[in-house]
Amino acid sequence: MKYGYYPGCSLERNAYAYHQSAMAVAEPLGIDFIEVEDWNCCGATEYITIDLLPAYALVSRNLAIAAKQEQNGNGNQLVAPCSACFLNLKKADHYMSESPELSEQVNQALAAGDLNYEPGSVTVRHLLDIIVTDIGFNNIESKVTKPLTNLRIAPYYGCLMVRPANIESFDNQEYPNSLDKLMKSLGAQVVDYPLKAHCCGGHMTQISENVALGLIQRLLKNAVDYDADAIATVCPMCQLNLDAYQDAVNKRYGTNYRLPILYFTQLMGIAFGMPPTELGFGKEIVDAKPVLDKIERGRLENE
Amino acid sequence: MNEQFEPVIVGFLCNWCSYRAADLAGTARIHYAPNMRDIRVMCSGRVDPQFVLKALREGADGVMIAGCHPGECHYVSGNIKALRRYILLKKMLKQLGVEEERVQIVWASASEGIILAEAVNKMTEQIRKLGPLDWNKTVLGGGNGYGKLAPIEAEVEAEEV
Amino acid sequence: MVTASPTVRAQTFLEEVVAATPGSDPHLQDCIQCGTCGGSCPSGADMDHTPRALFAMIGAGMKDQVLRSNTPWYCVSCYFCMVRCPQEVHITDIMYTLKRMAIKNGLYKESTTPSAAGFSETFIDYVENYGRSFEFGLATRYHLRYHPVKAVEMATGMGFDMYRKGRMDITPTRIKNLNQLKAILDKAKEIGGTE
Amino acid sequence: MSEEKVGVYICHCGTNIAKTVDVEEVATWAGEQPNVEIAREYKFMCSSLGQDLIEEDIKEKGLTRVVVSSCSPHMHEKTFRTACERGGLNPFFFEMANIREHDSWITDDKEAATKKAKALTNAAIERVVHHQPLEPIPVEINPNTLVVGGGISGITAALELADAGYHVYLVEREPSIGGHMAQLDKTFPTLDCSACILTPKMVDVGQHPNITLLTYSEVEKVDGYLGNYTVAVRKKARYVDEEHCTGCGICIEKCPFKVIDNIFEAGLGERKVIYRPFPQAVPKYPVIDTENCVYFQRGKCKACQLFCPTEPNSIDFEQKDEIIQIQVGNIILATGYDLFDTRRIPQYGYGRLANVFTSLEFERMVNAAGPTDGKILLRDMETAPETVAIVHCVGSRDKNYNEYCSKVCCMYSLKFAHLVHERLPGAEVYNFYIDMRTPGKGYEEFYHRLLEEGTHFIRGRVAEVTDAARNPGEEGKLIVQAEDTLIGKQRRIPVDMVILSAGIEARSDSKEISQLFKMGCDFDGFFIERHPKLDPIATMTDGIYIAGTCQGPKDIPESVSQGAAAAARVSSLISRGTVMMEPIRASINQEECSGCRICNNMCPYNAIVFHEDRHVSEVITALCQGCGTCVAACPSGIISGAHFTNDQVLSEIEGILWDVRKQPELVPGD
Repeated sequence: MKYGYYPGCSLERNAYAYHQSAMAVAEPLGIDFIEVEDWNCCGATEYITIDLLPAYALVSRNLAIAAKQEQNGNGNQLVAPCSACFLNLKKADHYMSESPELSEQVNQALAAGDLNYEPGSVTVRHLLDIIVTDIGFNNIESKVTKPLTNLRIAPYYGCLMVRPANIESFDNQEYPNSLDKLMKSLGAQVVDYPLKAHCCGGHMTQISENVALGLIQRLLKNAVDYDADAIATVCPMCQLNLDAYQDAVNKRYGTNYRLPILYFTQLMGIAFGMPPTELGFGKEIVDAKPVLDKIERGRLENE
Repeated sequence: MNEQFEPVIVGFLCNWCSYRAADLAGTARIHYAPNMRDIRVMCSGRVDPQFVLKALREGADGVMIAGCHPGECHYVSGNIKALRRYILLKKMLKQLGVEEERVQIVWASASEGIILAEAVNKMTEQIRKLGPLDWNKTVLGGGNGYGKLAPIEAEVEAEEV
Repeated sequence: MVTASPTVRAQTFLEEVVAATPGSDPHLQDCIQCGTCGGSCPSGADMDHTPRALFAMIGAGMKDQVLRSNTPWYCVSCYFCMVRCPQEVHITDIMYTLKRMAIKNGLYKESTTPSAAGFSETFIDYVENYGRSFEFGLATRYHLRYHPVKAVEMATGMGFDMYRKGRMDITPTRIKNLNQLKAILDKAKEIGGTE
Repeated sequence: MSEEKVGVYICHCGTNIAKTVDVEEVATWAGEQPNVEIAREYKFMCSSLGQDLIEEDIKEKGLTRVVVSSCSPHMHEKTFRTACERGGLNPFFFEMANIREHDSWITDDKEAATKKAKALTNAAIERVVHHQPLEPIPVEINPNTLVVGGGISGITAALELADAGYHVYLVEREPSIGGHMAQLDKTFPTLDCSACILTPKMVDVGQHPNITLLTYSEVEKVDGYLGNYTVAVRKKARYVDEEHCTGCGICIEKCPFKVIDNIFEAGLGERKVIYRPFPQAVPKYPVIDTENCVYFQRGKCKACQLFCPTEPNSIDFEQKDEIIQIQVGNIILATGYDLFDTRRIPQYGYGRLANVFTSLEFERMVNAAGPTDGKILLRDMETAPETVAIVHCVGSRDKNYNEYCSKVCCMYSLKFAHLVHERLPGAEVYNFYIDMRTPGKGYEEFYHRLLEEGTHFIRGRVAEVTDAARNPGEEGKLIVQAEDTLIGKQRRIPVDMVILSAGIEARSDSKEISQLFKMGCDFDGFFIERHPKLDPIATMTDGIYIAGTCQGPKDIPESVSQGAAAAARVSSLISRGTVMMEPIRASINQEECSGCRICNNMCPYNAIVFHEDRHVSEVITALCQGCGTCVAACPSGIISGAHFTNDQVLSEIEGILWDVRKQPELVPGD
């Protein structure tokens, strides 16, 4: 199956592990990603803060290019692994189709770059969506060679993938469970903890560490209360906040959380029997070694 | 009054929902375009395609058929039959070169005066843009309206069986 | 709207906010003051006004107080309020609108989070000049400007970790067709858009 | 041109019409139209003087047709028809033009309004000359009535009619009548025990000579029209012979199997597999739940039959559903409501967090006859809560679920708070509300009473209920998070028990029911009344009435009054014996009918029969409701719809286009 692919800035560097593991698991699942030619930043949560129209023009440049690119009949679907990128792309398309005025103005701007975007001509989807919906759990189970037995995983959805309300979502917006199911199909034990779709703090880590660390601490505490071995994420921003700020949280709250934060694609890769090095392991700040060991132990017990 | 073209729309309103909706719109003093002149029928299902054609032939610029919402018809399903005829009628008018905005079907329950009013406003605007419908020119002047007219009317009835 | 002759009068603050928010209708005027947003907000505790209160103030035309509020700047954009709002008010979108207005009116500086806008500004500065965001530069430049102490921490502590793990670039990547992007953005700014 | 002499009367309706329509001009203009003998304008045509005007002109000027341009025919058609009758004219020689609701009230543009008034008046003039004399059709009213639904509304309606001496068939889906009220403990605001006031009425129904009670039964088919409905009722097999069963209950006692009772006990308690929903059930006969009966599933057991003391044995495993045909003149629908399914709001945690309860579960819990004997306990069924949160507006006032206010939740939530105070002295109670809605006799006073009882009222809709503790005080508790909008701050209240005050929803199958009875139901699924203010009891279908929560959220007193009102409406019809129906009916010209049968399946009332012998179709006037669908469908145009004939409508079209009318060139089909 062929899809357009919009990596987004994070996946180039800080979330390279996400990109690497996504590519690795795509192969056996028969997913073929075609990267959007010379894509640009989606503006994250920042550009829209300064100026509306340029923010939409910024996002739409990517949509316009993706629309031109040939996706071999797959309904021109564009996959974004980063939840923020996913939402920005999807939202721009949604509001442009909802308000012709906006669409017209954006296209005036695009015209300056000899581009044009017809709202609705690209279907924006999150990486998790295509994996659970298009590929399907049976398909995934059939690829599992090293089930994640004994591993207690806390699936973490964050916000931007399943919300907002006025745009239809592929999963429940309050209490999603697609990632739960995915992790189960990898043989892991899934931790059903209440905060699985609550906020990681987003860019608050930069604006007000007070607020951000509070939010991060809530999540870590909740996952640990339900004794999770690791958290599985679907978004670079979530991963960064939970992983890189864990130390700061421990300092601030006198805790000593050591909870590895992994991309769901990394865990898929492990379950598919791929070597950790090819899945970007080692780039996480909180060491994931214990997790890998536990999987190994679980496998040996089973044999 | 100013120079802008004021279309004449003939409305066929069903006695139970849309006519009462129009009553309500009035009672609520909702102001809307006075261009729709309404004829009361017991049910939108009573609207015979020849009524619509006659209205258009004899000077109306548009025709609105209004009934109860599907599933709420006072006569169970008259509105659905009206809808079926309407769809076929549109096909025919299209071939005759009559713009499709000129014949519209609207659902308005007795409590939806506002919906009827808005529909009339919208339709009036649309037809104002289209300009007058000169049947004799558009349809007959355009020639061989006849050829098409006959078979399709047969189709309209055939569908009823 | 169904009315023969609409009476002409000055735009209210509420109408201003609605007009500056993307999409067909953000339903701001439908707020029933139930507080679901304020109750759902993860950072609500730190806001000087809850979103609900802010909407009441918008309705009352208290433009200055609203644009001085830190509420929009504390919005983490989690969309919980928007999913739960019983009146389908596009709360998160409206928060962004208020931020834009605050910046335009230069009032955000008087909120308790003057640096927030600065972060966004630094961010888009990179986006406009490279076409991609640049975390390292962003973090250091922003912090040097607003919390120097933090900048040092960044460089030594977490920032260093990130660098060591190969998760942070020292040099930004630039897109090939930057001129095209610039042209588009300039045009967009020129049109000005819905605001 | 015809010989008719038309009298035209333009009404000022005070200034209602005259201020936007130039009535004088319309009158003068009308006077010049063909066939018009006389055209007048008058302040109030509906006044006795206005009516006299018509009467005199008919007599003196020999008018043969009358047109009045004034308000909506739904307002005064009858008035003017009778005026014509008094003048010695057939009432159907009258036509009305609506130049108020449809003209003077919808615009300020005098010129346009006057033009439209002329068009509408002219349409009436051209139409009326084609009118034919018609006689209203007398319809006999069958004195029997069908009441669907045995809740408090249905019970009230049934008893009112039965006491008036008329026979009633009361059909109830469940094995016993009583409805939701039977599940409640206390009723607000008087706090009298629900069962104590309901049971006597249930018993009356069970024993009333004029009531045929059909429980565990459902209406399957409805044919006919006002005065003469034929209804098919499916009486589901109980597997208990009502002839001989004494309701001693030994079979229930001896039945070895228990299941969770999801209906009456709201899943909180158990019942036997052969059961009676509750001790005071009417009728007293039990029912076998075949899905869970070991005999029906595996062919073993028969304990109930073994121990049944009656002679002959009342347990009948062979019993089959039976279809009962009943003839009635009127039908009252009192089908009640469904409770909002709180699982639909995941953030409130019902089904995930053990100690989150629905309002119905709590009602059963506080009910002395309920699963906990009236004790308020947590899900472990041992511990009593020390703090209780009551969440208002669950599934109500929310566009994601139901936009409307369910009306009763505020009051029953207050009742819950009171019951907690009463049963668990010292327990803390928090009511989270958006707006406190207590309109009703003694309701606001009840609210004040709760304030005095020390209930904590927090004005803010609950955002979420969670067990994710943030600080020590929250460990092991349910935390209710909301904005206290009166303080403007977010609050987290740790509690032991959360009660979700679920809203009222239309029955999940209300759309099918409404179609079964050929009447409307609105977007939310509630049945549509004839008029929201002046006729909330009747429906758009003659002879079908609605009572209670099937029409919209209501509390008990309201449901009772609607039940009684519906009964009153029906009995007035019955006492009249016959009613006159508009003679708007279709008829087929037997000579010219080609027998194509297109009209046959057009008719929603199966009023058209096909005579194989003569190869023609015929309309049974008694069944025809006059919609005219068949008239429109007839390819040879030989079905005529009285008072809406083709030439009447066609000439109306000509008339309405008076100012723009073009002479059409010849086109096939003219």
